[in-house]
Amino acid sequence: MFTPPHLNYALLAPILIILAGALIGVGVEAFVRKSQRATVQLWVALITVVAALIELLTVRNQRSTLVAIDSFTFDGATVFMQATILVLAFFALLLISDRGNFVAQASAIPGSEDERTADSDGKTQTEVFPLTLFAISGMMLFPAATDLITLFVALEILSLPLYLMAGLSRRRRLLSQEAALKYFLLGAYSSAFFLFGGAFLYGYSGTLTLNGIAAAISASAGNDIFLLLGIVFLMVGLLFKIGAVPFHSWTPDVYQGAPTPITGFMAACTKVAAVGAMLRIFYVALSADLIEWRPIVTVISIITMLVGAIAAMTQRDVKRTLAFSSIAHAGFLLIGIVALNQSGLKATLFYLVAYGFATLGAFTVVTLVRDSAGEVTDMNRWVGLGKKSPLIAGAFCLFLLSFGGIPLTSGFIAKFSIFTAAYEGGNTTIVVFGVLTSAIALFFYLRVIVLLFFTEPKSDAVSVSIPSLKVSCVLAASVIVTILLGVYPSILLNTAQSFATFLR
Amino acid sequence: MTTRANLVYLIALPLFSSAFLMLLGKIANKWGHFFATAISASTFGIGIVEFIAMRSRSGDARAATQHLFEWISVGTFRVDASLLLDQLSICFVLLITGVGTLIHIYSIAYMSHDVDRRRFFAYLNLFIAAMLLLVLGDSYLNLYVGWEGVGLASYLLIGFWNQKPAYATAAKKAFVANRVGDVGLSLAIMIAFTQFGSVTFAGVKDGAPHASAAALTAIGAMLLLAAAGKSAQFPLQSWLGDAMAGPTPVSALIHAATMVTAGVYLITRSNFIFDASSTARLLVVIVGAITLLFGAIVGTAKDDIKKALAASTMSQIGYMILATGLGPVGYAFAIMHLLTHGFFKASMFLGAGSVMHGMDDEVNMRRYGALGKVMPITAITFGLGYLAIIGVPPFAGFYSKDKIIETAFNAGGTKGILLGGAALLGAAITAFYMTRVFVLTFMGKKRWDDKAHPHESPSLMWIPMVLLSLGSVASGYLLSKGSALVHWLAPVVNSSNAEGGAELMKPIVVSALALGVVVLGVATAIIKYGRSVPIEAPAGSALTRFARRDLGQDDLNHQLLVLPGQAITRTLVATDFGFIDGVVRAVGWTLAYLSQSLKKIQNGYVRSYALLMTAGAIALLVTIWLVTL
Amino acid sequence: MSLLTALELVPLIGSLLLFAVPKENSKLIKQFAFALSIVTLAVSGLIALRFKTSVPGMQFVESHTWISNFGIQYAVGIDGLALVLILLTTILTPIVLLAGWNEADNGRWSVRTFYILMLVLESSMIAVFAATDVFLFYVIFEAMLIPVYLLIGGYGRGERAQAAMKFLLYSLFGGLLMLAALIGIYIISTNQIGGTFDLAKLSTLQIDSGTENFLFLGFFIAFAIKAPLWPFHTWLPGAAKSATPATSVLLLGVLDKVGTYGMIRFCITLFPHATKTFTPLIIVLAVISILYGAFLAIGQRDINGLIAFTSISHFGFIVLGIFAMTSQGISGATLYMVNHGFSTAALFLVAGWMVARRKSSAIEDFGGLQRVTPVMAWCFFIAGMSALALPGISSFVSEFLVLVGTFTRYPVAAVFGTTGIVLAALYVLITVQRSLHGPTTPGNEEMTDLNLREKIAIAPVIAILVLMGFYSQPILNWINPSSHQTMQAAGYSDPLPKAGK
Amino acid sequence: MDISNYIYLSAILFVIGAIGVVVRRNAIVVFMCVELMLNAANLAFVTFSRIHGNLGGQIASFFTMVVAACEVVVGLAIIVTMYRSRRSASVDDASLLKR
Repeated sequence: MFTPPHLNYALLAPILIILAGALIGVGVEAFVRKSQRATVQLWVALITVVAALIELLTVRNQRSTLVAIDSFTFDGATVFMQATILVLAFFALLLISDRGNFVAQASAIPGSEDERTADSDGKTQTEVFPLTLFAISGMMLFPAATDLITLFVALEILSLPLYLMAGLSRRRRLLSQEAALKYFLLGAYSSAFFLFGGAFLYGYSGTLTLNGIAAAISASAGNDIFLLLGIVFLMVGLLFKIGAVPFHSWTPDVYQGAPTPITGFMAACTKVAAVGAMLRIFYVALSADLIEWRPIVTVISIITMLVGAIAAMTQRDVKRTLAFSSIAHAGFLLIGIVALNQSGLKATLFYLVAYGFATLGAFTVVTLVRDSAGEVTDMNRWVGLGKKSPLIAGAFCLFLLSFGGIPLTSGFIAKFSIFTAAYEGGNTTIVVFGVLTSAIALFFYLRVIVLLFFTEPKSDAVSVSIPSLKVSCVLAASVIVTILLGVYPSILLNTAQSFATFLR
Repeated sequence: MTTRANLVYLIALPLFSSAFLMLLGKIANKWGHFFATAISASTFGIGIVEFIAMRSRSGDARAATQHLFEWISVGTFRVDASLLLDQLSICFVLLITGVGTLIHIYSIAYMSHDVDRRRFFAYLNLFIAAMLLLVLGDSYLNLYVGWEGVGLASYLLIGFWNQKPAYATAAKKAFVANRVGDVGLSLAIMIAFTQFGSVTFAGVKDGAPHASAAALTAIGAMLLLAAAGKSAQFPLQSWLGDAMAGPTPVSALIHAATMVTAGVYLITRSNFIFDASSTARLLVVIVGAITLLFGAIVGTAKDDIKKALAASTMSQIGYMILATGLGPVGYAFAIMHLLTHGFFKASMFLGAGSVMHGMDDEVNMRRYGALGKVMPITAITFGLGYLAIIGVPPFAGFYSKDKIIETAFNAGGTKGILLGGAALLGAAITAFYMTRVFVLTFMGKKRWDDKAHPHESPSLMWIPMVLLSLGSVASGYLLSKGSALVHWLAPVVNSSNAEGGAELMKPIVVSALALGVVVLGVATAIIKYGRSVPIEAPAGSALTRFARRDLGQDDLNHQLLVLPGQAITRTLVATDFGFIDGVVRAVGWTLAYLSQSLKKIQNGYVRSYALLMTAGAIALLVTIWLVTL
Repeated sequence: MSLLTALELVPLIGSLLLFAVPKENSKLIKQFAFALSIVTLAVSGLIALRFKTSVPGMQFVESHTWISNFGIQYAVGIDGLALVLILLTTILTPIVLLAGWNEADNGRWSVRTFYILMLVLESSMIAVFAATDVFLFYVIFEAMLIPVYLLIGGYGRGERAQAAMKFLLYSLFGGLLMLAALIGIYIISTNQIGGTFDLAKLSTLQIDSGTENFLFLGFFIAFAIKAPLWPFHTWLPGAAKSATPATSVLLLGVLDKVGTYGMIRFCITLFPHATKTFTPLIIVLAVISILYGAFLAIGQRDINGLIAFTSISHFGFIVLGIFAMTSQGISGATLYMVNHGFSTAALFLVAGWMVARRKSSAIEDFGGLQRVTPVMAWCFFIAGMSALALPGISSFVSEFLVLVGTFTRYPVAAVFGTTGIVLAALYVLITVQRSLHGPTTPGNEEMTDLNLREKIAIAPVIAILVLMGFYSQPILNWINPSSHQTMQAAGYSDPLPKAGK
Repeated sequence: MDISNYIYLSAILFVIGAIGVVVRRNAIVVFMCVELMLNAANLAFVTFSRIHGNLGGQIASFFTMVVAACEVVVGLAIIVTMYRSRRSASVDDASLLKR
């Protein structure tokens, strides 16, 4: 007897819309004339994202654990994280569509005649848009998935396009390809861990659903060794995605090598998805076993914050610096997981938005600083940018200050709420370390500000290209969100508060 | 029952005059000195009026007060800006304004060639105001304001020619030494407040009988420290000699007649503290005795006329301090000596100024000689002061100093003999060095070279000298006649109630002894300096050389305070950079080092990243296994 | 909207308006900013007039919900303590604007930016003293560092970027510790009375002593860095050497007072028991600061460094007074904050003019200035006298109150503190002698005396220094009720005279 | 035969795969090792499915196979591009991004 599964299409619709958009994008790639492809692709992607967002908002108040049997839960956290991903993705798409960031023909050998031909024809390939949409769909699925299979599939859907996109840079293609390779190999390696962990959780509980695992843990129904192995291996996969130490090594290399808009997209959206999934797994499935994993996550959080902050101090490449900053932030985000309470969830949600916009904004600025050979990421050549274009440099400083958690920026409220949550959860150690790390982290944020504003520009200095309208939009949005959430965070805090629930 | 009087003008007039002259700038150059002198004279006038009014009142009503405004009031700590003019303060008011006015007049001529004369007079007026505040304040804190005010005026005046680095240094030295004393005064006030909840003289007096001996001794000792600073007493005496860098009228007014005696005023004013603590009194007499000998010995070796006089001042104030430590009757004698000293020392300083005026600012007495002929008035007025200070009857010093020697002998026991002996020895040495000064300056053969054209000073200068010398002739007799001053001060210092104590020697014996040693001293000096005096000072004995070096006071300070102070400063500067800031920098370096080390992990090889991940996974496994154990 | 909010807004809105003025028209910018600071001064004057001495507690209170999730309010109100510090701010700002009229001309950025930063700084300084919500206080406490940072780094001299960085890192580090403590106390309030940052409500919390000690330290270290107390002071000399005079005045004169203000307002009020525990330690640190700062001032060769170290010494006095826990001590310390503000202002401004004329800040490069530039020399001298707390000049009253207040409870500390007055005499007089006295050294002969603008700028400061020396009771009348309340909050009362009748 | 031996086998395969990733230089081989690890997980899934007597594990292994296939596509694409530009499939040659 086979009962067809009941699928709640309305609640799945945001993801489906994105997938549909991605498929249309593939079609566009095949059927639309090269000269118009870029425009069409952009519009398709943007409309898709907006449509998905609208759909998401129309169903935002519905709650269900049975959207697709047990595999997908539509709850407050899902809505919030999907919406965050969509909004960030919208701006990331604008950034991606900006001219000249992507290779004309990815298959052409760097430095070959093919490449020059493809380049001079101006026939840029535009597969990046459908790839992005696929990745977005995976990202949206990841934090909402409630069984191990779906989680794994979602993880792969979001990762595989990113591996490819990392290799699409127009300039410094060798580096870009290397980034793709590293990202891919290590990503696949970590997925293996994730899957293996899933297998053991299944072995422990006999079920693939998170709720089932939670029930099994409460009943301590299985072999504890399996549970521990399962938790550890699953954790490796998740920690890899958010870039926590010691699974972080890929981050600086990939952030540096990937095309900057992709880095921005990846840094902002992947983090939301991965942290979201991690939150769900730990809050829903593993919360009963917190004695065992909490100390470990605490230690990892502390080490991650410290390593991220300390390593960033002496970096010379802007993108690498931002990568280490993102590692440090992974540590801060882990605090929210350690907190394991509603405030922690709320704080993490807020943190993700704040961090996402600041990160996107920061990478947007990176795309603007150029010389004749393309983007300049060597920090020594950013010297004195504040004099040449105070607004752009000022925006960059704002993002850095937000990363540093200076009051009246979104980062401050984010840190404040996440520390509060941890404190409330009784974990003062992590707060103390968080505070110390913030101090260390400040050092390198300030170092960059000093370079930008307090050092005389050198003669070979780079130029800041005039941002296009699209890029200006991204920049403006990031600046506005960063300031607004710092000055009047209630608007988002209230939302986060009401959406910060996991249906079990 | 208190009398109210309008006393504020005594302070306000000179204070505003001073500010006025400073702010007005060059416009007032032409008439500023006259204005300042007029103001000073008018304060003297007010003083006279108040004195007459006070005499006309009787008993408790003699003291007059004026409450101006609430100055500081926090919790129970309440200090009003409020003035008190009683029998003790009026003595000072008259001395300050009287001598002060004479010196203003003198200075008009003395400073006539100085471009900054207006500023000089502004400072003088500032000094008068501060000094009057010192003696008129009705609480220790008000006194403190005046106390430091005169310190400031003194600093400004010593350093009046501060373009000469040595003079600027002298001014600074005076201020700092005074500040050390001020620490004492501050602490005394703090202890008083802690003990009595009040810092007014009346409040402290009321509370004194209830306080513990230790507290009273502590207050007394701190007040003595303050007095030592201001009055150049041992061990804070070293600044006075250098203070002679100031214009001579300043030396006369501030560093001889008035300011330096503030310590005597302070102790006398605080008689209720010292009466109640014999330990404090003992400290006072020890300091007084040491200083009077110290100053006298230094005075024998100085060739600089002003420094010799300064040493003499130190010694004479030593007498006064000694007297204040001798109990109730001593206060009156101290004040009497203070007043007579005010006259004769001012007169001699002005004389010295007059000599310098005539000798192109030459101060070395070995280059004087026989000036009596060319400067007769100066010589006579100086001579009268000289006779007064060595205690030749019937000049003023005889009356006042004799009383102190006598009282010292009567202090009883070994103490009495030691103190009396010291005072007597001091008198002998005083006679010696003052004779030396007089002889070297006015008698013998001329030793100045032909470039100098000594001449008598203008009348504006010699009239004050004459008036002051008259005072040094007559004041002693007038004040001691019928124990006038003792009775006058009795309500303040209890002087007349004091029992006589065991009389060791009859007064007449003491006087005879004193006269005897004076004659001895004078004779020795005349024998030694009467005939030929080398222009270049002979090497002299070890003691002479030691005395010339102020008995090593500066060396001692240098070794004990300056060098350790510099060492501390150097050490702390090094510590601040090396250690405290160093720790901060070390944190930075450590982090940077760690950061560099972390870079090594990031070697670019995928395989080692994978290895790191694997190691991490294993570490997680081990940890979670440990956690579950 | 209460007058207090208006007072905060005037300079803030003014700074926004400045954006509308074209960058090149620096004269108009300066005039506008100056006029605005005068308006602010007028508003603060109005507040002072309407301030009632007899009313205990906060006045001009106003509160609105700001971040409801955390019970955070925009809540302002002032008592005497806050009032005098706000007045200090509003009086000093126009003075430094006038005094430093040309300071911004050679900066890294435009003149307009300088004045915008200045006005933003003024606004935040007012707000930080007015805030009665601890979170609001914290936010401003941290945010105001940025304009100072930019002012030092953008318009300073010497190794300005490095000095500004050090200043900022130190302050932010302290701020982060305070943040941790802030969160701690918030959580406790959540458990006891519902999450709030309201100062009055927070002071009613029951905190267990271990936690209280940690929370206290979090706040205290932040304030000790700001104050700055030994051994957290090493950022100050660099900042003072590098900042422009106007910035230095606002930094040391007003901004650093936030540290000592915070100790009274937050450390003592919120954590009375921990205050008791740590008082001995703090007293020792304060005494060390007094003597250490003085010795280092003696050893300084740079005139601005000297002023910085004297300030460390003076902050030692202020902290000593605060933790003496007597009404004399606390009132004296509060008055000291005001007096030190003006005294430092005078020193920095005159030193700034000297440095600007001589193009060197080494003390040894000056000499004989009294003959060349008498007015400037006199101003410096009077400022120096106020630094050594000469009676008759305002600092004396406060310094003496601090010492007498300390003596009644901690005599040994007071004795050590009192020896500081000798060292003060040394560092002031050595400097005076080196720079003003002696023969006029080469390079100074052509120095010009103060011009009219500079005279007008310095005159009020000198006048305040002298007048308040003779008559500071009106200010004490403002201060006394709030120090009384602080003592009550900490559970202390003045010791009685020992020799009671 | 004890069914838990399959778990041991799966663990051994996983470890072999992990070691392979760490020690091998050729990108293809490294990737194959990852595939080996995925298959180890599959084996575990199937075994557990057997132990628990439900089908979840078997379904999971099907999904894994599909995903692994996708991964191969993407992975080979990347490795081939890499090989084309560098004429080498050694992962150690791709080490420009560092420090």
